[in-house]
Amino acid sequence: MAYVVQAGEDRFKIEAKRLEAKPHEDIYEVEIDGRKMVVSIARISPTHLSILVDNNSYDVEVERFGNDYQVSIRGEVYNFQVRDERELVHTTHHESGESIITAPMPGLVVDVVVEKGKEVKKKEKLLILEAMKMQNEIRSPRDGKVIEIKVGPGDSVNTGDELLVIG
Amino acid sequence: MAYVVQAGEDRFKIEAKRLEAKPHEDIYEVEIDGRKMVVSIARISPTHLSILVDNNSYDVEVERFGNDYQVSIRGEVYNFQVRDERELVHTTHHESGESIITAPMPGLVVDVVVEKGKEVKKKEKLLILEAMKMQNEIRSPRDGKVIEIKVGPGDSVNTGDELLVIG
Amino acid sequence: MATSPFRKILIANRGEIAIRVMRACRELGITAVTVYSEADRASKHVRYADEAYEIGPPPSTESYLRIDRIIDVAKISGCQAIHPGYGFLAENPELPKACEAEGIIFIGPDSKAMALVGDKTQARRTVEAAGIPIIPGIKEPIEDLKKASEVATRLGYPILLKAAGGGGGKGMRVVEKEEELKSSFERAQSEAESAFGNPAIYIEKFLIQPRHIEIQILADHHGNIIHLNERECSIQRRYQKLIEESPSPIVDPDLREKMGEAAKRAIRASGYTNAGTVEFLVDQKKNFYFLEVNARLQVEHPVTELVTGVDLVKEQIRIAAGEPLRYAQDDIGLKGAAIECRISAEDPETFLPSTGKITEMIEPAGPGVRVESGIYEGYEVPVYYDPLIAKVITWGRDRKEALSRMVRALEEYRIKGIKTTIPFHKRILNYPPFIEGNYHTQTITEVEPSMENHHIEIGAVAATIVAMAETRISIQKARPGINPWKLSGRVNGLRGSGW
Amino acid sequence: MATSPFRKILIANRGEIAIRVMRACRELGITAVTVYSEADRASKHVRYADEAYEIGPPPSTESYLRIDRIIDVAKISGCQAIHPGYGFLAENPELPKACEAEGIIFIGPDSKAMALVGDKTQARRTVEAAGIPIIPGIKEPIEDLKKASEVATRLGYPILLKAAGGGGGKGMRVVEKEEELKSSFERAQSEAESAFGNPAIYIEKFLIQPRHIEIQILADHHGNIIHLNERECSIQRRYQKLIEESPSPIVDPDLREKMGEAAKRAIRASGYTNAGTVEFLVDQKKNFYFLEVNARLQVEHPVTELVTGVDLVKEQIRIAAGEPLRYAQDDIGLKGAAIECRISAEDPETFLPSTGKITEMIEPAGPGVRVESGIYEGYEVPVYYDPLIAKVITWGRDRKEALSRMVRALEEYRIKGIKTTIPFHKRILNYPPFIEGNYHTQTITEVEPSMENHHIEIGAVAATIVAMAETRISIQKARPGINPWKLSGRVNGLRGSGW
Repeated sequence: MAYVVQAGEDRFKIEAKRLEAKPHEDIYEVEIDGRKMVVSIARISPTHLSILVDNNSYDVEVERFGNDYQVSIRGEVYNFQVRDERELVHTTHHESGESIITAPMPGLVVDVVVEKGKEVKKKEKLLILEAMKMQNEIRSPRDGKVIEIKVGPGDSVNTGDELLVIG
Repeated sequence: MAYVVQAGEDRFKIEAKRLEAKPHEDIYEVEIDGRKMVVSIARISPTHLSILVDNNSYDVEVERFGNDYQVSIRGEVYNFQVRDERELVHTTHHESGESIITAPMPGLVVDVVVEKGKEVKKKEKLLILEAMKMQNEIRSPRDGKVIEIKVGPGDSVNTGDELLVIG
Repeated sequence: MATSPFRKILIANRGEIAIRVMRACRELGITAVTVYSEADRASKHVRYADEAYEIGPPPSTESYLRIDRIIDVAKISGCQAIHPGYGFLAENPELPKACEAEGIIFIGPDSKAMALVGDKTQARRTVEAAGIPIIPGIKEPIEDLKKASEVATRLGYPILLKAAGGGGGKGMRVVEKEEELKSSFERAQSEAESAFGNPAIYIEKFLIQPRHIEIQILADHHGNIIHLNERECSIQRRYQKLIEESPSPIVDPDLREKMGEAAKRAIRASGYTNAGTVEFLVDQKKNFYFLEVNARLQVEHPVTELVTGVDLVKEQIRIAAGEPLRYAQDDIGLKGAAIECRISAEDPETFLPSTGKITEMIEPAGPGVRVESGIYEGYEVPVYYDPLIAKVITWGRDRKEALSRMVRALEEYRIKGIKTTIPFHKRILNYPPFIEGNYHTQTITEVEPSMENHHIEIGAVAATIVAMAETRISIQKARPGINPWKLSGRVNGLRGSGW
Repeated sequence: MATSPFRKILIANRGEIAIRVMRACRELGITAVTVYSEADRASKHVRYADEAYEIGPPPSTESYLRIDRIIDVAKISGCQAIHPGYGFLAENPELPKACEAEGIIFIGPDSKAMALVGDKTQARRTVEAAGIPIIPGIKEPIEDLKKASEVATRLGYPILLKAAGGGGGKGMRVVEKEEELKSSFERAQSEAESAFGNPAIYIEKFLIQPRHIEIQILADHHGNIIHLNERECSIQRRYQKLIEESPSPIVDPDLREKMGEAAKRAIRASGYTNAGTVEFLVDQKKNFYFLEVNARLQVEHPVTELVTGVDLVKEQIRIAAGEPLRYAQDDIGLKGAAIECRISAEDPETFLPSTGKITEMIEPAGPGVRVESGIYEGYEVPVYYDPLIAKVITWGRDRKEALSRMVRALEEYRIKGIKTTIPFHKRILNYPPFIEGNYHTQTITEVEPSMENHHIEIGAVAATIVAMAETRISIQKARPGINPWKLSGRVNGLRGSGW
């Protein structure tokens, strides 16, 4: 089974097969965009890997945030989407025209700056959420129109609660 | 159910009852040798407790080594045996006259200093075990006689392997 | 092991600074008492304390800002003194006033000096009278937009809006032109109100690309005042300091001497005692202007500790106990260089707060690295308080060594489960003007998102390996009703292409 | 960020010292290559390195002591230099010899100087000729009991047996009287054989309650030699150092100057370059006697780094690259005081090794604390190597502050899953003669097991609470076939009396 792994414009097709399990490491054959390499993985924890490739050593942390995998190597951080190649075929056909803006953290809605029906530009301010003593501006991820506003000033929201819908 | 908790000559009879479970703490009523106190427990991990008693704060680590519970508080270390009060009644009747000396760590037997049948004193040297580049002397825990020798020079042993029996 | 003038101290704070103060107490043999909100029962400061008292619900207005409850705890627990840390009540003169009324020693200035320096208008007037240059601006707090507009027009844009009631960058806004004034003024008022309970704002001329440089002071009750060199804190975002260092790359011994003397004069004129910081802006011609006095221990105090060897918290405690300063000005050296990065629970791209549980954590260590943190593996970062969760401070024989150690330390620091600003700090540390010491308070806006992707392929492989393992586990978990033999077959099938 | 004379270095070691050296490499911008045995694939030094090469099975004779394989790795990976750390091959002149043959730079003395100082008999002769006092004793290694007995009788008991082939306390024994000589001599020979492959022993007069004080040296290839003050290492068990500090409580500036000059003479007479340590014994009248030269970085080098601000590993690398010393003797200050505790995976009462998996770990931090460790949460401490797993080093403005910080740091350090010597160190730190600085190489035998039990009741309660929870869990786990409703009833029943 191959995976499509994407971070921004970088996209890799990756297939990994375990060749051998030793006491302190697993040996994989990894094919990345058609190139094969042998990779040694020592699991420091399920999401913390020590990787050796051609004797190059990488101490790699992986975190899952929803469908994204955030990977840290020596202070460099990547956000990857990892999808089963077959799954990918499905989802690309289902793209909806609406974006649901959700709360990135728990907080208090201080102000909703836009009204329903307003045309907004990408990065335009939508509402202000207070959390950790700071007022944080929630901006539009794209150009579009405000289709629905689900919260009002004074509302407390949790991470993931829906705030507005941009169409 | 009461427990008998013992460290050397200190022995406590302890009974604990959970009164309340809050989001960040559990409140217990603890009776120790007849005195009652209210104890707040926050579990940092299953074996790492933050304890508040009368507003005194203790950050306590508990480790289980076999039947012993090793407890560390601010660099003080206690080794407790914790036994169900009922269980205690049984075991005290079953004390055997033999002590089995087991390997405290994995290593290589370098020398057995005693022979079978020899009378030994408490703290007398029994054998030499090499581990972590050091030669370690295994000594008798009591006065007695060497009843059986289960290993010889050159043997590799693991933690808990039986070395000798003193009767 | 050590003797101290106090037997027992209350630390009225939380997080890394509470632990910092408690560490000093332990080293001095003082019993450390602390307070906590309902959200903080399992917080590190409660675990570190000798005694801990719950003082109310999670919002700080109902707990850490409740002077009445804090005074009660001090009395019940028999504390002789209160250390406020920074933030919360640290610059609220009502706390020292309440202490004075109850015969408890406040570890900081007295209420009168704190009120004076906390009132920025009055503070400016006082230091201006002592002959110290101040930034052109008005000397009155403003609550009214019309007045604000007049003053701004007179000074000429750009101007700066600041909360009159407190510091720390909250409520601060630059206004580039007249059209922006209304919304900025209102936002600043609202933030000032929410942070300090006081919507008053004051306005000053905004200097172009200035540097923020401050002088650390210690002043005892016997009239002795010394300074402990400068710290440069020009790396700021929205007027929140992010990186601080000592010495400043642009301060030479002559300027240090002049600024140090000015700071001491400001402190003397204000009748201020204990540790304090005099903040200046320095323009491109190295003219310096008095900004304000921070009447407390600063977040960035460790950089001064590393280059002077003085433990500022212990000196605060000794001063509060009435001891004369143990150091004369000549005893204060300046050895090597130190730098601090403030690590916040924020997304490093958007700076939105990131709360949640810390699932794994490895802190940096080794030569020249100091970590001050209030977190641990398993800790839930709460939504109620400041997002600052840790500070990394490095020392080097020279600035270059301190910086290279900081990069190394940031690479070592791993905090999982929440997002932090570590990647952002690494970008600044690699930004050539910063490396050259050639930066100012606006520098941060120039730093581009990182384009580093040396390791992207390895990262993609790691993500794949972990995703494969998770797929397997979730298939196992999701099908409890399945015949185990069949499940085993499925898992083995997957195993063929993964873990 | 930094430039360096080398592009790539091989670190031929493991554990905390390998990481220490790699940290210096990172800060200097040097690629760090390391080697590992089959037991060490998941060890921290492999994860920290830029490149890592497996060199054989777990026993060090088949991996870390294999000069041929290490040289191969250096060549394959294109390393310009090899840093040996301490232990393993660090004092084996065959390694620098092999480097010399292959055109690889050895970060340490050349093979000739290392062989000279490594041969203790020859070393003594050399330094004695340079006018430095040595301990009465013979100048020949002994392999025969009869000869040993004659020499011991001539010197008079007590005498000391030492391995001629290496240092670090292995193979060392004091012999109090003739009757003990045979068994001690044989044991010493066997340990010497197993540790260094050389059973030769030498004998010297054993001084009563001496202090072990050593001088840190840096010597470049241009004839410059400086000393970096002394370290006192008198807290030893079986001749293994446990605690080291700088300055020594009994060394005054005059004695420091004299010992420093003697050490430099010894180094010059031996043709020695790079970092090295000259060990002395100091008797109760402050006479000092040359003991030996340690031809490597010492375990305890951080205490010198903290009081001088010099990064010894970086200086080693610069010296090896042929750079002249960057410091003159006058540039080396002595600021404050530093102390180190060596944390071993050993039972703190019996000193038997403790291996296993580290299940939880919290390292100390905050002001004045430095940690050097090679462990992590989840790490399996292997049985094959030295039990030293971590070092805690604290700095203070004076010795009292350094000691109080050490106690605080030891209280903060939590390592679970294995036993460590932390409680033992805490006992020494609380032992009055040690606190007063009035101690010697036998002091440790006087320290009583701790009688502290301030918190025994709380400890007993904690053990009970954890035991109760475990009982509940094990009942749940042990009965998979039981009707879940009944099981639930049982669990709730237990819950009534527990978690």
